[in-house]
Amino acid sequence: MSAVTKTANSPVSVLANPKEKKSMPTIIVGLAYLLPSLLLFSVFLFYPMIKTLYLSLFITDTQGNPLNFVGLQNFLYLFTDPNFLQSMKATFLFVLYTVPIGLVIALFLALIANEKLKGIGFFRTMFSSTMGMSVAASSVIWMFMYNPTIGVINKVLNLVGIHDVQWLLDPKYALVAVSISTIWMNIGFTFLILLGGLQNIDEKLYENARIAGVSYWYQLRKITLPMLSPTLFFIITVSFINAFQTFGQIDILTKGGPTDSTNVIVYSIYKDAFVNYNVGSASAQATILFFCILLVTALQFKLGERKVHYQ
Amino acid sequence: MSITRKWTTYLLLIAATLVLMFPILYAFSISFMSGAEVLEGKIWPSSFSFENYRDAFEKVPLLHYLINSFAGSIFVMAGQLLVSSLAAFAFVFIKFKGRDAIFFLFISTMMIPWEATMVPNFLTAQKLGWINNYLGLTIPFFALAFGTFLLRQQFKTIPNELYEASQVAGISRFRFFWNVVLPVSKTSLVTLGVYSFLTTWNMYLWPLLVTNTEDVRTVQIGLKQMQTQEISTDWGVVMAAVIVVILPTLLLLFLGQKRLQKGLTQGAIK
Amino acid sequence: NSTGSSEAQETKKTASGKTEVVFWHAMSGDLEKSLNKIVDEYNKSQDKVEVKPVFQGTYEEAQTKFNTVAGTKDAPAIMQTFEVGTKFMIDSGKIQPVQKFIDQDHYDTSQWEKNISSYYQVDGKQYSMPFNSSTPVLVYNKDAFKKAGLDPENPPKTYDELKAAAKKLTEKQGNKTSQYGFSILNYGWFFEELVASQGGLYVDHENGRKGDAEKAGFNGKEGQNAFNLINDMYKEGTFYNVGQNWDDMRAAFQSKKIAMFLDSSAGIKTLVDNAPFDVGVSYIPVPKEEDRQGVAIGGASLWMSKGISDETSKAAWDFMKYLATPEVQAKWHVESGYFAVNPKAYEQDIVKKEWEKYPQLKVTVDQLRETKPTPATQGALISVFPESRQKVVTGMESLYQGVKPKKALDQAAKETNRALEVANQK
Amino acid sequence: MKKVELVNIGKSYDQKTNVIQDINVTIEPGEFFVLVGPSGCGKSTMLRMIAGLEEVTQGELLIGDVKANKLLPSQRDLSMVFQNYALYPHLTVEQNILFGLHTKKISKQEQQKRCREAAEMLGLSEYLKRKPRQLSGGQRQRVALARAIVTHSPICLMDEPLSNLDAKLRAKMRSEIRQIQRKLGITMIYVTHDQTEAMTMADRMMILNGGNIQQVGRPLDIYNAPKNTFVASFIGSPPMNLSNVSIENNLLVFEDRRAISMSTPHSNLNGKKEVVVGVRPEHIQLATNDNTSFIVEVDNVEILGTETLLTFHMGDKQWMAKWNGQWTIKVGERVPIFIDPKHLFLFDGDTGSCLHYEPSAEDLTVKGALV
Amino acid sequence: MKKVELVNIGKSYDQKTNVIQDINVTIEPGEFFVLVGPSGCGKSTMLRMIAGLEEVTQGELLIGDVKANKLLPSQRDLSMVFQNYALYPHLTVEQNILFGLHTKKISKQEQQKRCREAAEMLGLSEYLKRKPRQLSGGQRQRVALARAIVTHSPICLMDEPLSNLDAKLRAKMRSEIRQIQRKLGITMIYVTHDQTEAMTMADRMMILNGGNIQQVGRPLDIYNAPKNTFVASFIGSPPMNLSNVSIENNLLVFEDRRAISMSTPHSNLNGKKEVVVGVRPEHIQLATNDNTSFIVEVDNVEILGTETLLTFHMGDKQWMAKWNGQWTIKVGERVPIFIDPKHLFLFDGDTGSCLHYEPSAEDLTVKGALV
Ligand SMILES: Nc1ncnc2c1ncn2[C@@H]1O[C@H](COP(=O)(O)OP(=O)(O)OP(=O)(O)O)[C@@H](O)[C@H]1O
Ligand SMILES: Nc1ncnc2c1ncn2[C@@H]1O[C@H](COP(=O)(O)OP(=O)(O)OP(=O)(O)O)[C@@H](O)[C@H]1O
Ligand SMILES: [Mg+2]
Ligand SMILES: [Mg+2]
Repeated sequence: MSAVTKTANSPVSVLANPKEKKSMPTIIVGLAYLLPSLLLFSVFLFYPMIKTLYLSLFITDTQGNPLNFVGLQNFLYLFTDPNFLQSMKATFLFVLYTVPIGLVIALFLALIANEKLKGIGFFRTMFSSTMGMSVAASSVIWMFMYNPTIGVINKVLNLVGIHDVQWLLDPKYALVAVSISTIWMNIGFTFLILLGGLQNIDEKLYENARIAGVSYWYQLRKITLPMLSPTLFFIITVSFINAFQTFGQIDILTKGGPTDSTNVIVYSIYKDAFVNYNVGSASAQATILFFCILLVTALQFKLGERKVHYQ
Repeated sequence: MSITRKWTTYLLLIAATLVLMFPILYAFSISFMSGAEVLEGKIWPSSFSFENYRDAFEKVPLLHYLINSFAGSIFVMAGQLLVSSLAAFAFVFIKFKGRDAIFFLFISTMMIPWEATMVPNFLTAQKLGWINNYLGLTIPFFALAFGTFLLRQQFKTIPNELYEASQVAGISRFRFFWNVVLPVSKTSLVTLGVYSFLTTWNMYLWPLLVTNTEDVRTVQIGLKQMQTQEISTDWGVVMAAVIVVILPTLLLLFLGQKRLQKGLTQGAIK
Repeated sequence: NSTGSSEAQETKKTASGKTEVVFWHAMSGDLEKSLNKIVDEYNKSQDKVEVKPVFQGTYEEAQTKFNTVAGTKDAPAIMQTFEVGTKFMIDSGKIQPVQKFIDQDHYDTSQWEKNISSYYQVDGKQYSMPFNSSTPVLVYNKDAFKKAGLDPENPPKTYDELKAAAKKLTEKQGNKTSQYGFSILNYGWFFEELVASQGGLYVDHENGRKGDAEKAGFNGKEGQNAFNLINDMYKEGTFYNVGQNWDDMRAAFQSKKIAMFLDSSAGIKTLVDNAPFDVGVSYIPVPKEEDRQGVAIGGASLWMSKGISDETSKAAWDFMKYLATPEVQAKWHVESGYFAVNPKAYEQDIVKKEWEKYPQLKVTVDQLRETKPTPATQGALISVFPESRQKVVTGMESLYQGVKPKKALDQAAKETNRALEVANQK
Repeated sequence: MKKVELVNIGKSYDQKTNVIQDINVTIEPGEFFVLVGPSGCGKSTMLRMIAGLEEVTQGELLIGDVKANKLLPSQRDLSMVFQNYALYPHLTVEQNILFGLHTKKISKQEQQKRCREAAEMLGLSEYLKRKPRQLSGGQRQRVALARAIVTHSPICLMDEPLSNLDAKLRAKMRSEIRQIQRKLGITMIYVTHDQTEAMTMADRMMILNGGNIQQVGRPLDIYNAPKNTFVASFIGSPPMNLSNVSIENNLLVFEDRRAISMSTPHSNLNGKKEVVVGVRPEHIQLATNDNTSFIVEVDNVEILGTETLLTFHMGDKQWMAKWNGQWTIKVGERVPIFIDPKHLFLFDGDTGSCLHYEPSAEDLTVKGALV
Repeated sequence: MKKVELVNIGKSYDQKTNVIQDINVTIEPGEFFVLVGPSGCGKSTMLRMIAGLEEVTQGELLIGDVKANKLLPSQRDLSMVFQNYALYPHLTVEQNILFGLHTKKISKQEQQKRCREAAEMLGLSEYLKRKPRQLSGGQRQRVALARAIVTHSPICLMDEPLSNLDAKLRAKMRSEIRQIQRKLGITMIYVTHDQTEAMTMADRMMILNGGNIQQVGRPLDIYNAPKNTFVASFIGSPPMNLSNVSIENNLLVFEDRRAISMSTPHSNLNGKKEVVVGVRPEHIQLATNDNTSFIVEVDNVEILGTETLLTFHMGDKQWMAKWNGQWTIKVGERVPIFIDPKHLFLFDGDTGSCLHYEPSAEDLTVKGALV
């Protein structure tokens, strides 16, 4: 304050003063606030990513040091390698199984948990509970449930007269089994997001529909889903990214087998990098995976965003 | 709501709860069974003994691991909150050229597969001397695109007038951030806090990589330590450990469910 | 990771002035408990060395980590590595052969079980210290044998006997099989053993012991025998696919889903404890009795890192020697079920007592001792062993999908060859 | 056109306390009926009970002579316009207007016709393809209105439909809504907290406070004869000036000992000594030489172009006077004022109910004025 | 008390089009200066430039004779009250009031004193410990005011501070703010789009439209002598009635061929034949037998208690008349009206600028009236 009063008495100095006092350019201030994030991202995400891109062009020693430059050979080999193609297939099937079904189930749960009923808080808590489960713990439980001889799932199936299914051993079922457990693990998070989205919809919109007398399904189709579309868009994007990067449950439940039917790309990367020490090949796969995710996300933004109605 | 609709809804709710909660309850039930009972494929233990829990705590220093997990998760939570909120603040309240480009860069980090970065990161951590201490366990996770995104959405709901009012009053930018933006965004901060706590608590591979001693190891490693390969796993004990491991997170989730839901949605919607 | 870091490091000391020896292992569950007990006793038994055992996840995880820190100050002094990692460790250049200390110390290695230690010997040089070793055995349900009218004391020895017994043991109700005759885990090790027991080589160049392996050999006659066995029995409905998980396999046995299966000798004791019936143990079957060559060992050995100070090395060696004493080996054998490296251990009282209680254990030891030392039973040395195993497993799995055994084997061999080729480029 | 009857209606959300109670009123067919009252008095609750969006917990609701307590909202044959319009942001204006019409089994053609008509009536024809967010507040309002119109329901409910608009637009929409209601002849139940809206739009209005009916009647009747102090101060702008006075010898004595005389002794005061006196601002006049009631010191002057508002202290309260014309008066100036005793209202000091007023002589008609 | 001077001020957000331009005005120390205009005309932009929240892209801004274009907001020694109050929701009322005072290097004691004073002045003393969300709209408004007061800044800026309040509260706060400003003697720059607020509060006001100054002056001067049609229709409620007429032989002829006579031929029409005529609603009177200007058919009647608004068609426009008293007139009734020629305004048909008006004779004072 004193500075201002002083300058007020001597207008000449004012004209000079503000120049000096001029605050730092916002870009510097802005970057200062972003610095911790940028630094950490650079060190722990961008640098390794670039290194991965770099290594994908090499054959490496077991320590992951580049030995000789091979250009795109790693990629070319991958695209002819039936194992890798199987990995791609498994990945896309896995995404296909988990994302839409998980979404539909979570949406169903969110819809029934969005009703105003006594004790609804309890149900909401229960439905969101899988969010607190670690992949390791969940997988252990599911592994046990899938056990063909002592697991509860086959026991129940036997009760209704269905033959034992070798959930994790039969290539026909293994991916399905892993998908089921994955859906279960992700349901809590998806549910929470969708429920929140539902609760953000103006109650009045439904009241108007009630007065108009339209059916529940009509409301769902014409009000709920469109109004929920931003939330759906968000959760679909996140689910896609997560599905592409699924690792833990595969490692514990199937280790990529049987006959590579659950050998999704991330797991294949892991095996190549950490078990077989083919860092070059692993890097090439990681690069491909990165671009796959990027592509799918970009596509989603292109196609999905148009159908989303923001309030 | 009509009576029939009400009861169908209840019915659906209860059925869905049973199905969803079954795996957890099943694990809970097994955690009380003896080895023989487990192998017979029973659903319910003949008696509730805490033998398995005692064994679990005996086999690996589970208590110590719990404390480590807790400390690590809290540390990551605090770090993520701080780093993400600083970044989000810049994205909302500081206008500068290239801001949107940097934001896009941030968002794109979500697409980088973590497995692809693990080895280089491990080497980095090693060079920094972060092996075997909390630094290595936590600092790499301080920056989180998802968190920045979530908080940015929240900060955007803060009326710009608040910022202008503080500018007129001569309050510094950082003070505004610290004394106004953060307290006003409590809900979202809690949400992100719970989220980061949960994810950190549940990490396995990285903690295993960067720790060599029990001093800083976490419960998820403990869980793995219970399972064996060449000789039989004691399922009862493993399930007991599972229960011990998930209990704190479930508890946290139950306590924070309401806020979590509110905060997560704010982030989800533009 | 520059080679500069392989210079001798400082000796780490504990607060009480003891030399610290970090020991990475992959022993989980009860094994870890036993191991910790042994280490504890060692630490208490003297005041110069303090061994610090650290669990590092599975063998694979542990090795990944060792691979990244080898040669730095974070590397352990002693590293436990599974048998298939042997060649990899030798090639890594980040270890010192224990032979060096044997020579310095004039340590008598003849007290070791030859059939175990030879696995870790290359060109007459002992590279690592054998520690936890096991072999595959045929485990069977004696009660089921009786029920099926088979002699529980005379289990099948040859493939034909095995097939016949399995047929009798298989129980069907309608189209639902309640008990299968036989099973093998989809795990490369068992296949390797089936090949080795017939004297078959896994790879060329004498199983990789006379130069770097270049081509897979497991798709020869011996390998085909093994694959045909599985394929035939599976087709007949007497073979049950238990997958890749050890626990699932044992659960199947214990819940009487399977009557015979191949297991690791290390798992026998718990199996006997938990099974609600009499458990019999026998030698691994061979196509014809005259083929029997014995078995190669599985399990893991202890390696000494390079780049640690002499003092630490000495301390680590001291600990290794301690581990090989009959007393410790006896305890280890009894508690873990792994073989004793030092046969004198079997003369210890606790072992004798244990064998009385679990006569099955003796069978496993006998099988090992009767093994003829050949390159086949010595075990293969290849750097890409884990990868090759995955290929073999995939081959085994594809059998259940109806792929012809020869084709499945050849595919696995082809992929192993490529892996070898890539590895040999390095 | 349908009648709506509320008989002993009451509502409780928590089964303990009543939010509204003892509501008895009959809304005639084709009537424009306004519910007015301060925030939280239960207006929306009442409207929502009529709509069927809220359960009726007490009493009986009759719509067109049929008991409607348990009917679904859609069975009540009414339309509703919400405060924030409740337009579907993802649908176009046209789709919004036609939303739900299909349930009424109306042909596509007829739907289109109705939509076109309504849009024309409300000047929306060019916006039919737009989304609500591309419309101004007033246009959104009209879409909400159109949506109600196309249903051809005999009853229309509106919950503060104008409160989101600015003053000018509000005035315009006021008369638009009124004109449409007249044209279509629907029964309108209209909720507002703005007394101007109530006064200018209502055929009859009900004033609610704290869940209780204060007065029901024609706007002017209520203005001229408010039943109690609440109504007196709620209706009229600026509101009626009210002060506690004691009655001493036919004089009304304020707390600062100033006094005005009553015209005649009033019989229905029942000997009460402490009453509340009320004077409307427009009845406080500048005194001419011979009739000064008191001299007051002016606290504030607001000149609104065609009229001037004076604020001054009177007893314990701030009073206001409204004079026609532009008056140049300084703050602090002392001004003599005159209050005609015939314009005085007297209220019970305890219950607030009106004890006395003189029926207004002002009932101006063009005929009367022309004579 | 400080002077604020705007010299040739202009502003462009996109470096292409100007949002406001050529603003020249001096706001005197201690003056209550109101910026008024329709939405989007640039009021906020101007205020924010004065506050330093927006860069001045053209011209010169002087605060207390010092060039201030480049000063930081906090260096300009002013306080500001925002439309939605901008209260910190997580701080108590007291903390809100004191927030930021620390930067002024004021002792804790002095801070407390100022806070107490301000709270007392605004009747907030009992709410000091509450959070904003526990306050009503009017109370929040007062907290925002208190926060501006405690800074003891010589200049205070307000951007539509009352627009979130309901009509009654707004009227009350209007006079409160005016009284405080007088008491503290601060220079006030006040933005509103509500002409009533501008009329009643301003010492002087500036009417903006589309970024251009329309008129600056005392409210009554502007009311009585609007410079153009925009000002004429913007100031006054209901607004001035305007219609296109053609001048034929001293007669103003509407499009429907009705006509009124001008009092005298006006010299400054420059022979223009097409002009816009303007009449304020209060100047349209009920005709007595001998002076009927025309007969109109009433479209709508709104009785506001003490006055009645009539709507009718006049040429191409809807006109309004405002009469005192409660008039019982039916819609559709034909009413004779009279317009005194001396109350006519004439505007240029093209530019809209005022061509003619007769200075109002109504300059009422209490003295004058008493005589
Ligand atoms: N769903 C509800 N549950 C419990 N109480 C409620 C509910 N809705 C309204 N109330 C209470 O009922 C009373 C009347 O509310 P209502 O909404 O009818 O008031 P209102 O007159 O419409 O007010 P406003 O003018 O603010 O809209 C209030 O005290 C309110 O708190
Ligand atoms: N940050 C901005 N960037 C670009 N244009 C802007 C910005 N802020 C305002 N404008 C434009 O400047 C013009 C004036 O805006 P301003 O907010 O000053 O109007 P206003 O008179 O305050 O209106 P209101 O009464 O609605 O608040 C408008 O056309 C607006 O669209
Ligand atoms: Mg309401
Ligand atoms: Mg503005």
